[in-house]
Amino acid sequence: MEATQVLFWFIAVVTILSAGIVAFSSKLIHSAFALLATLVGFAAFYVYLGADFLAVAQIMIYVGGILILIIFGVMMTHRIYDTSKRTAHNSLILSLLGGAAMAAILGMIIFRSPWTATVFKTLKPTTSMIGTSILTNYLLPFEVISVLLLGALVGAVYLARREEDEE
Amino acid sequence: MIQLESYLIISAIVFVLGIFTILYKKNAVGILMGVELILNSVNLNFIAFARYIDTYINGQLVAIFIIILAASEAAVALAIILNMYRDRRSVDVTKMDEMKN
Amino acid sequence: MGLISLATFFPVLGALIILFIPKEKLSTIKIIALVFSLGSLVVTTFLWTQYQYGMIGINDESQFQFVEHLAWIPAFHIEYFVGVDGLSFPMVWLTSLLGFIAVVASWNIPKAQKGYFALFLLLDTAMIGVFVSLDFFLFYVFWEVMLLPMYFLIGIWGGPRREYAAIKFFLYTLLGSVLMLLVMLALYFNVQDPVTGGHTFNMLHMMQQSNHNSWLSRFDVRFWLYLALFIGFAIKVPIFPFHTWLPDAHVEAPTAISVILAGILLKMGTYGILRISYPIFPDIAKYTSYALAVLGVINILYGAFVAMAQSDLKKLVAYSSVSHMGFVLLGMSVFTSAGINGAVFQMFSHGIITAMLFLIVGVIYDRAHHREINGFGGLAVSMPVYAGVASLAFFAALGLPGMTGFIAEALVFIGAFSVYRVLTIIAAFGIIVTASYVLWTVQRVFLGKLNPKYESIGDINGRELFTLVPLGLLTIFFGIYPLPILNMIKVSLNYLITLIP
Amino acid sequence: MIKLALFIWLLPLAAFVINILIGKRLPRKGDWLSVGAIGISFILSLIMLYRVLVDYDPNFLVQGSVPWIDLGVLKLNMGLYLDNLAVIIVTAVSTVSFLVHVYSIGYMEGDPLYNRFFAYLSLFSFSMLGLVMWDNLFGIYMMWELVGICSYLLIGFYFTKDSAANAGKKAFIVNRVGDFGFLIGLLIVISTVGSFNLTTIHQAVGQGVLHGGLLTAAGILLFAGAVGKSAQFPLHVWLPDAMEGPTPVSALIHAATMVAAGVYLMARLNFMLTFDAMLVVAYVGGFTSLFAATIAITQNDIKRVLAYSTISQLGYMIMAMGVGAYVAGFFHLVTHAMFKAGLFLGSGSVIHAMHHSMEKTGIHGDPNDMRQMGGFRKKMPYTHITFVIFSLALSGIPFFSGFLSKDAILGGTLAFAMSQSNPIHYLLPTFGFVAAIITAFYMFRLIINTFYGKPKNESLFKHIHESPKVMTIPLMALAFLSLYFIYTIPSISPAGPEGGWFTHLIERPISAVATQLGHPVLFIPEHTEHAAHVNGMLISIIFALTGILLAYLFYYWKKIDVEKFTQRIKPLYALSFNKYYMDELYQATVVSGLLLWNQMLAWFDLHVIDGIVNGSAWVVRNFSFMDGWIDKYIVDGLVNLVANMTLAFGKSVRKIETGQIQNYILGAVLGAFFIIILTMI
Repeated sequence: MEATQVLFWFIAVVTILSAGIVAFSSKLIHSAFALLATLVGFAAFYVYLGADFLAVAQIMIYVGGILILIIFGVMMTHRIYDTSKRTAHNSLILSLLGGAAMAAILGMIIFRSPWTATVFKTLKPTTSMIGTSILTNYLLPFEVISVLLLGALVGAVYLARREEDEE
Repeated sequence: MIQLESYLIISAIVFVLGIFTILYKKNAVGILMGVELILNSVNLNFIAFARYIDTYINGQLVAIFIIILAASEAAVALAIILNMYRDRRSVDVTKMDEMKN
Repeated sequence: MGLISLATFFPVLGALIILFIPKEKLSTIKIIALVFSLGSLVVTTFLWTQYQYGMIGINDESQFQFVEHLAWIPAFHIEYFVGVDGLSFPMVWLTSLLGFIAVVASWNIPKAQKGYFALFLLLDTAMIGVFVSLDFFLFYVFWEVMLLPMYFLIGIWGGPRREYAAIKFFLYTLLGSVLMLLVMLALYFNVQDPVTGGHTFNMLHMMQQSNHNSWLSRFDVRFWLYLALFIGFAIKVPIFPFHTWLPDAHVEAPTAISVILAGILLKMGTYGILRISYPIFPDIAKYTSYALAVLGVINILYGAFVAMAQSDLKKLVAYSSVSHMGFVLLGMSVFTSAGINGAVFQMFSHGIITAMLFLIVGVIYDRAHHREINGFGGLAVSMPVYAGVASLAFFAALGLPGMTGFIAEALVFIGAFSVYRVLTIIAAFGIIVTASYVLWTVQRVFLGKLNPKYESIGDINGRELFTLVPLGLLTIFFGIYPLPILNMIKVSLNYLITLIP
Repeated sequence: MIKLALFIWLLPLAAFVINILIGKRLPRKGDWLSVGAIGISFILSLIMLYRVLVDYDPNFLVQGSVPWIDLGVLKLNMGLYLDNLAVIIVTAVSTVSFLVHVYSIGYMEGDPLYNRFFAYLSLFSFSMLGLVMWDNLFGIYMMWELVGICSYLLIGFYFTKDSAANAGKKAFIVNRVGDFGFLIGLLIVISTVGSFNLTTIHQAVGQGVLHGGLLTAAGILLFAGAVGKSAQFPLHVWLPDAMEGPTPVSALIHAATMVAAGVYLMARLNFMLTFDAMLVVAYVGGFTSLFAATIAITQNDIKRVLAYSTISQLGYMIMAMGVGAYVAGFFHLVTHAMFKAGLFLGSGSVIHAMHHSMEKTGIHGDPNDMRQMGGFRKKMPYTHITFVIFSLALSGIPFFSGFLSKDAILGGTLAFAMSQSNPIHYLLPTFGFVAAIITAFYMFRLIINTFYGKPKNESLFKHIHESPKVMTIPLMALAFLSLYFIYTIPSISPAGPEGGWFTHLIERPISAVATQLGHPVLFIPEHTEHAAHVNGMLISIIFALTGILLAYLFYYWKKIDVEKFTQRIKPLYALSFNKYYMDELYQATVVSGLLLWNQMLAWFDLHVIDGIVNGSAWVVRNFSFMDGWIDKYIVDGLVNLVANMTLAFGKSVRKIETGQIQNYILGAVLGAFFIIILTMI
């Protein structure tokens, strides 16, 4: 085993474990911090897959943006002193059952499909390709998603804003 | 060399954990985290396929859009959650049943 | 983008800007509406100075002016094809003028000003669009776009029975639109583009009889298509017996909308017949001309008689429109130079005069909050300026020489008499009835003893005068010197009647 | 010449525009503007007349025109047509108009709408001058309508009085009835001749383009316009009511100028009247002259007497046009304009005095009522003398202008009757002569009642005084113009106008109809004409004197008791007093009929036409309602059966439906799992 592979599996284990913490932790704040680890792990996978731009984007958007948002969400919906309080959960058995079913489905698909890694590309920076693509072939989705983002932004601001006459 | 299947399995495990999170948590923020997990696992799949199967990087591009989508979704969802909390001092989704019946 | 498109779409640009202005900023909204409607007027006026009087238009693209011909939806041979000729230009100019006047007239609209002005500017664009389009599909699009703002403008800002009136207006005109749509599609599939050989929505191609296929050359087919199209337009004119939406819509609509409705929308019916029905189906036009003349005479007399029986001032003016549009119908049914020129001149003239009348009704309604003719009396004492302007408008309506209405009616009579002698004599009887109801109205409203209720009623104010005086000057100017309009329209119309076999 | 005419024509228009817009703010409310404008027009028209007199050519003609409407096929030019006829009538119009303007300064003083009155007068002068100068029928028609609207505005000048407003409306609408005929006549002309130009029409008719029955019809229809405007039977009803207007207006519009426009038109169109058309014209005119005169006898309103007298005199003129006494008819138009305007202004002077007196004494009443007057001779000497002069002129007493013209008409009528084989045409001179007696009678009845005898109302009488100079000077001017020699220069024979400038300059135009037919329309031998003229003159003098004598017998010497006499002929008296119930007849038939008809149509529109629309909506609605019933109870019945079963089942399983999305996701995942299992295995 090469060092890279060792590292890979190490990261994989860490990622999966932290994802497990996200899933099973009864304290929301723990989940949030575990999610951080998961997301960073994913960024690492992206590096392995030669997606340099995405790895950076992952860190910046997910870790720097979404996660912070989520943590804010946690903070604002729970008083500081009860962040450690156990949150109520649905039925563990049923949830596990659902998870298992999903696992079975995915497992079946993964192991039954004949994956042929047909292409093996040399690793090279993808940023310029991505840039070219979103301004050519992916221009329309790009524009649409921009508008969507804008809309979501405005919507979020509108929703989260306190009405003047409310309190 | 790391096999494609490795990524798929990791992704699948995270996906399953995401599903489990959604099913298990009552807390809206928790559910949101589950969704993020699912989206990330999907992203991983896309990027992996882009690396191993596609001749171009279409997977990466889709992943970019998903990330943006996730960001929007998180923003809106959190806004809704905040509103919800403000209204009833609780983020328990099982209690959100005004529109039932 | 050419000047015609600029004139057409300038108002809607204003509408878009208005959408982004908070509804509290009333004066900003109004000023934007004013500026953009004025802009359109400025552009069309500039076009008038550039207008080449000798060019014919009608069915030859090279004879149109300010043409813009672009592909729009090539898959269905739909083009963005606009241009003006002598038939359409007076209407375009009139539309932009009345659009501007109507904005001024709706300065004090009581509620939801933002939506009102945005819709109004959209309406303005659609109306100009109808008059400039030379592609049938484009024409239809503008025609439909016009309906919706109108529906809301009546339905939201109207009088007490506004919903009823708006629905009635909408359903009526929608029926017309549906018929028009059918004919449009029939033409689309049966007219061949001489250049490409495919289908076409180009009106000018449709006018070339050689482009019609054998199905479209059959007499019965042509007859029914003409009839369907005619009903579509007849509802708009409105021709008896399709006129009953008119009094309701007018009575309920706010003043400025009545102005537009009577000043522009009614003209679209006759414009459509002249622009589309006649050149495409000249043989059927000839075949049905007597019926059209009879309908015209019925309109003249029936409208006048019913107007006389009204006790609501606005309803009276509405029915007088029915009567006056009858002259247009009579004039265009005879295919003589004087008749058809008189008809189009009457369209222009009636646009101005009826606008004045509705503005005048609006002025008094704003002050007295009712329109019962018998509820007034002696207003000339307390509102002398208003009475003067109103008398001018009413005299114009009864066809006093020196004003446009007289020339139009005289031309129509001259044109019609050599063709349908008896009908014309019957129609000429209308001038007596018109004089009767106009003077009777003037007497009941302005003359006699002053109704003590209105002793301290305010005279017409500057803004209202500003809406009325330009129109009054125009009727007098073109009534004394009609050549600018007649020179413009005669070339096109004299050619149009040569198309009729 | 054309420029001169344009100035004459347009100056009053300028005065109107300025006055209507800013008249109120001008010093003296802008009266000087209107008076000045018409004054200059008056002087210019005198210059024009002078030129014509210097020329002394019966065929004098100046024309000039500009294109106005040009449709390629149809060309309408607008231009002036200045022949002797036009020049003389322009002078007459501007003279009377100027004098009336001056008079109005005094009469209308203090009126709140003073400036508007002058503005309207200016507009009227403009329209009237245009009417008589234009070279085409279309232009004449336009001005015809414009004078109509001026008349409307001025009759309704005291618009707060309902009667005035009604009178204005009535005048315009009745005129419109005549104009309807005029318009149809115009249409016949344009559709055959293709032009409205008088010269062109003359040529075209001469060439036979317009001929036969259509020509007669055109003539009669155009005459219909004249019937309306000149208040001939049966459209005369508006003129007496028009006396609601201020008196200067009555003088200018409803006596001297506008009402004479119909006569002017008939003079202009004399060339295209066929014999049948002429008969119609003559009989309408003749009948009207007698008819109106009989009404004038019994009226008590001073202005109404004059109004009916005007109708009667207009009938004379029209009759003259019809019997071919063209020159006489036109001559009477001019002389009548002077003395009738004078009469009205004189009566205005009386009314003015009465009005002021009533204001001072506080007596409420009708200032026009003769029964309140009497003995004004001493208090109003100038008014009295001029009034008598005008009356003598009107009655046709030698040495006054009316004698010349009226005589010529009666002579012409008699000549016509004598030249025709059918004796029934003697009716026409009979109408004329009887009307002449009555005219003299009612005029002197008026004078005696007003100026002579004892004052009937002492308190009013005390405050009566002569009108200011600005009012009496126009009266004197008009009185001067009512003297015979004005019209007979260079001859000074009082016996007739022959040899005078007037008859030299005005000649009957060559009849285009005669050119077309190849023989005269109306042949009156020279000797017949002469004989008729001499006889006519003698008879009319005798008749006029008889009339005056009768008036003195009745009212001055009171040899015959008026009361008893009227009692004896009560039905006739009532008929005359109530104007033959014409107004009531029209009210009951035409007006009520029209209103009823309108109401019916409005009902029809609201209930039938709109009813069909709403009815179809109702049908659709009810159809859908019925459809809905079927749907509800039959189709839906089956469905409900199924639904009820489902419902029962659903009730048992609904507990699964928690509303929790997480439960659904679980279900979805498990479901997917089973599907995958099933497909994979």
